[in-house]
Amino acid sequence: MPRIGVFVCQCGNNIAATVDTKKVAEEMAQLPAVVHVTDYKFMCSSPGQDMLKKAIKEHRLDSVIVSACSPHMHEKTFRKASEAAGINPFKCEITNIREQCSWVHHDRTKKTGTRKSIDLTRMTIERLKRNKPLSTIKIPVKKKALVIGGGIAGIQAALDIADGGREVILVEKEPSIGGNMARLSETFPTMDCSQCILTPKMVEAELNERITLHTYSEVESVDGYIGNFTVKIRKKARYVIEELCTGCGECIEKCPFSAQSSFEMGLSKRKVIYTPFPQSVPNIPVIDAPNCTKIQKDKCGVCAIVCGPKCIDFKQEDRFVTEEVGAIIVATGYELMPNERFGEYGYGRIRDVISGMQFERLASSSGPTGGEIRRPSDGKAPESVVFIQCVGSRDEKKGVAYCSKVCCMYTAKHTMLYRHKVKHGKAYVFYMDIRSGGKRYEEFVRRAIEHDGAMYLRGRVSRVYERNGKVVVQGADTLSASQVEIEADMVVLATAIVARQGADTLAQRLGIGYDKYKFYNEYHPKLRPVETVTAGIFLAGACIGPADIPDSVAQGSAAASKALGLLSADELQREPVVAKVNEATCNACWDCLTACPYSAIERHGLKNRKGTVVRMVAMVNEGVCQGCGVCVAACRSKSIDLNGYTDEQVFAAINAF
Amino acid sequence: MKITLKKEDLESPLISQIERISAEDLQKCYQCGNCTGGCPVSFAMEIPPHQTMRMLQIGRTADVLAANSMWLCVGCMQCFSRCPKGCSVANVFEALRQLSLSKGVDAQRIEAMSVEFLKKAPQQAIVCGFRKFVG
Amino acid sequence: MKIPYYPGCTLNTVAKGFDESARESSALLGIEFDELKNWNCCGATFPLSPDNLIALSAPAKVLSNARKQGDTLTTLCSVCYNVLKRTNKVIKGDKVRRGVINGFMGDDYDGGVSILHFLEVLRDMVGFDAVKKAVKNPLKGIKAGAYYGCMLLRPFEDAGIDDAEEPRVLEDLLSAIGLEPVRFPLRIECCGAHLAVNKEDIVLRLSGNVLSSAVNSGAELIVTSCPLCQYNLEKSQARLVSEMPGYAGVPIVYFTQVLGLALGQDIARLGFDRNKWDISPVLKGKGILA
Amino acid sequence: MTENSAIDRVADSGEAQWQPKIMAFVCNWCTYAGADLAGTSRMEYRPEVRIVKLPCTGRIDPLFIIKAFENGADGVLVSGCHPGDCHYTTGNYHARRRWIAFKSLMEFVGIDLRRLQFSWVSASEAIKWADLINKITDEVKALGPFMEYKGLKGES
Repeated sequence: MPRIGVFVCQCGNNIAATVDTKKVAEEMAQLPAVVHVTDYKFMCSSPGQDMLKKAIKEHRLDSVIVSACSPHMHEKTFRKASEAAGINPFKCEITNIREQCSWVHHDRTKKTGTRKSIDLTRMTIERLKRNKPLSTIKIPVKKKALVIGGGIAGIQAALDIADGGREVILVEKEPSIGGNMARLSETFPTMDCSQCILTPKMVEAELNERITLHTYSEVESVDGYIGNFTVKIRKKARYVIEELCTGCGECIEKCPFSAQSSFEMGLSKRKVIYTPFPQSVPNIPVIDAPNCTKIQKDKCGVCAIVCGPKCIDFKQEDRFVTEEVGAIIVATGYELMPNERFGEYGYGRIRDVISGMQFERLASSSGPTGGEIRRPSDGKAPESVVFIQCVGSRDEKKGVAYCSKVCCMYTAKHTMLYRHKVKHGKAYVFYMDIRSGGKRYEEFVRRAIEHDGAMYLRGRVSRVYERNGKVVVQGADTLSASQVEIEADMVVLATAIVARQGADTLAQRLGIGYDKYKFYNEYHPKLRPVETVTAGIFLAGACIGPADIPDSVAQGSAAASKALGLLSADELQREPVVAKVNEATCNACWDCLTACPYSAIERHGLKNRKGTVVRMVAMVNEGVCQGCGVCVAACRSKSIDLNGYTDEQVFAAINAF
Repeated sequence: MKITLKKEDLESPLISQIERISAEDLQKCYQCGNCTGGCPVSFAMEIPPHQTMRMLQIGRTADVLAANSMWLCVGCMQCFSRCPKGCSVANVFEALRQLSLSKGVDAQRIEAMSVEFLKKAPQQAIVCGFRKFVG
Repeated sequence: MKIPYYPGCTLNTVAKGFDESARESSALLGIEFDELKNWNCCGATFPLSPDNLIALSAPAKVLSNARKQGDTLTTLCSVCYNVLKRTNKVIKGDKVRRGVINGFMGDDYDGGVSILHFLEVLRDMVGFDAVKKAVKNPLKGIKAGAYYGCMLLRPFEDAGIDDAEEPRVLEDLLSAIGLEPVRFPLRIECCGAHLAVNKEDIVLRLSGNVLSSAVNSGAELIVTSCPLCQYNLEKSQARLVSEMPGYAGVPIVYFTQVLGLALGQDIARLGFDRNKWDISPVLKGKGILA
Repeated sequence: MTENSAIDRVADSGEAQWQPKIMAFVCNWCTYAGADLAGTSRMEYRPEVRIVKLPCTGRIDPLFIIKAFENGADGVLVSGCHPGDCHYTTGNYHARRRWIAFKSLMEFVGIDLRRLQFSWVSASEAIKWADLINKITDEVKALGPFMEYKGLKGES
């Protein structure tokens, strides 16, 4: 016979006003197995807790019930107290007689509240009688983190984790880390050069002995669970042996062939063996196989001849490395919506219509024009440039419904850069709303308008076409309610930011959620902004949604601190509310396998003495199981049960009803 | 110019009638001006397309019905084809035309048209013209 | 190949040249126009108020008649094409409206006819390669500007025969018959359409812009697919010529006329005499016409 | 005490009129929290409901519901997170599928489905919760005590 103590809380008047706590206690005293009852003003106060502990000792209680507020409030408190007094925390149950009784039934005669409290407490007692002592589950933690994506968010996260004393694997799919930020010229609102502030961090990441870089690599598969992920990484064939390459650049120098540079957004060419940009990290070239005559038709091979350390290997194939990590940070960033989708703007057909990112390259001192603004068609400095915002953004019909967040700011920046570089040039901006929320952002935009003479027109552009060497922009200025036509030399499109191609595939590999635009879902958009619903996987940067550099860096650091918190423990503790299989009755129908949302159930072979498998049964991985109980309800042979919510407990509660 | 906004104007039956006839949701328009930018005849309109939408949003049906805009819209559908919100101002103009024609005032007196024109012009122009301008 | 064909009012009168040249040239491609029996006017404009079903009864009548003659219906006039195609979409896609219209006309048309523009027939059924092969007399060296106007392209969802911003079907046809297409910027802008009735000044301005856009892009010939565009362009060109000394104007022709010419049809049978601007100087200039 | 029939209840509850017993199976993350919110915002609703908290509606075994009726429930309510909002990502979909099958079974055996209701209530939908409880209580009250099942039980 268990020895149960019942403690009814008055919660000042919160409960006592509509519930006769004394009567509840007395009623409970009548029940078998209840050996001690009492009611008290504030059970959660330290005197209240002491009372509980004392009672447990005095009356040798093996389980206790506190009828008080919602378990979401004080379950932990009382379980801790009980544990302190020497009984298993899971032998302490809470009855909710405040939120779901005294506060919602205003009967001042206390009849209603009291009767309901009695019922509820009785149900809990019956349940509690069947509670098994449980001990928290301990999971070992691999003290290493994986960061997917070597843009500014990923670099920041990797550096912070390394500084926190943990090992980091940084995976980047391009030949160099740096991401989109490496393409930018200056950055708003401070106007400091992007490369100048980024490259030191890139170098730091390369030199930091706790960071392992895998560039030109992609995450192939992810297995395991929080604290214990196994990640398979594909290192794409570089045709250059990384270990040997000194980065002398001789091969690039001598390579006779060239192809469009994707880093320069097609504004210039690069050699077929190349590094994306001069400050690439690592400074190890890659051979662009589809364009390499040696690899395609076994002609040339100059690079191999001139390479001193003999590190060119035309036969190289993709390699795979496997890493064991405890936490994963996803920072895969963004890309831009293809402008060709907007035929009316003539991108790809009219040479002097370019994208905002291309303008960044034109303005960048390391770009194809050495930082001079020259239009692609004839290389002349444009006398007038029209900037069109919201190309694809806020466009439910052809584009995306959301606002891309950064375009207003970088367009203002573009007009300034242009004005500074082409003194007599005139910049026109078509905008719908100027969204300059952010520290010193609005001032920045006003500067572009008031000081650098950018002409802002509130309206969209309907059509862009060529007329004798000029680019005619036909739009509207809604504020003057008139149609506007501008004969410009160049047009710059502020294209919508979209999630990376394949963002969904990666999400499926990781088991994290994404929205209809393929941006990754936060656990909670406000309160848990860098966590995912999958424990141990965190997010940073524009893979969550359009973000500027400060946002991305902040999120990188936030995700890093979350990861560090996880990696700082030697083992994780989690509530023992997990499913357990009765191997004796499991008939291996695997319904539970298909039902489980976390694939926490595995096929497990029962072996005989000789070690040969005699029977297959389901086995729950306590590390992965989240305790939803779907498998329990799905099991035909009633061979799975859920700790803390066993069939026995639930039926007992129902029976007591 | 000062206007005093009144709930009666903003939610006048006339407004809902226009929405009903045109099957357009006036509130969808966020005034980007793409329609005015692309409209072949907005240069000649007293109230250009996007402003027409705005006027209706703030319940100024009288001004809109008084303007020449609706009679100039040829229904080339350029506004609709480029509207990021998928609105068709052309439909709204059609609704306005029907409202005023239903008052029995034609925008074009047939007898005022030259015989020479009626002889030479493509039937489709005449038929279409009558249907747009004559109640 | 025999295809059900709907001429529409204008092609029966002022735009006879369009109709004749189409019949003549298609004959050379082995296509016979099977003119719709007792057809009526399509209404010349698609009602922009979805509830105005009465305005759909005329085109609906045309369609249900066409149903008796086959499951496709080919038009030449862009406007007829636009009106019929959109009406058909309504009848096909909207049970309720279909019911009302059929009830009104004591009919039971299901929307089963698919509306084709002759350009679609050439592109999708004959194929421009086949056209190219059939060319006897390629119109080499003539820069031609293809003018689409509105009704072939918009609204794309309901009646577009090609990309709404960057169409190419006409250009492809022109190069198939040896012409040198010039893609002039305003080729998808409006000509002024029925404003011809009472806003001549506006029509002049719109069509004028189209013309100058074409001519400035080097067009020696403008090709249209709609009688109203043809009319408006010619009318404003007449004005331009009278006002701009030194500007003689360029021939404005239907695509079917140049098609017939290239296929080797006798120029006299292609209704060129109905066009305001004689094409022969251009042809002679290039040595295509003796 | 564990199994008191409707009649006893009328007796021991000092009320003139019979009150129904409603059993609610709710998930811990949405509906339970929603019910808590109703409390913190001091809404008032009918007191006849007794809640059984489970981690997820996906945990609900149809037997629970049968058991509840067997033990004198006059109405049963099942409520959890809205589709797509499940704390366990897909648990409530399992619940929904089971529910659809189970409901028709109950209908087949002749249980008035007004006694057996299913609804999505999120953690923020306190009002919806209160209304829901009032609705089902009143409906069940109108139906009167649920004796049929006990009839069945008697026979077996």
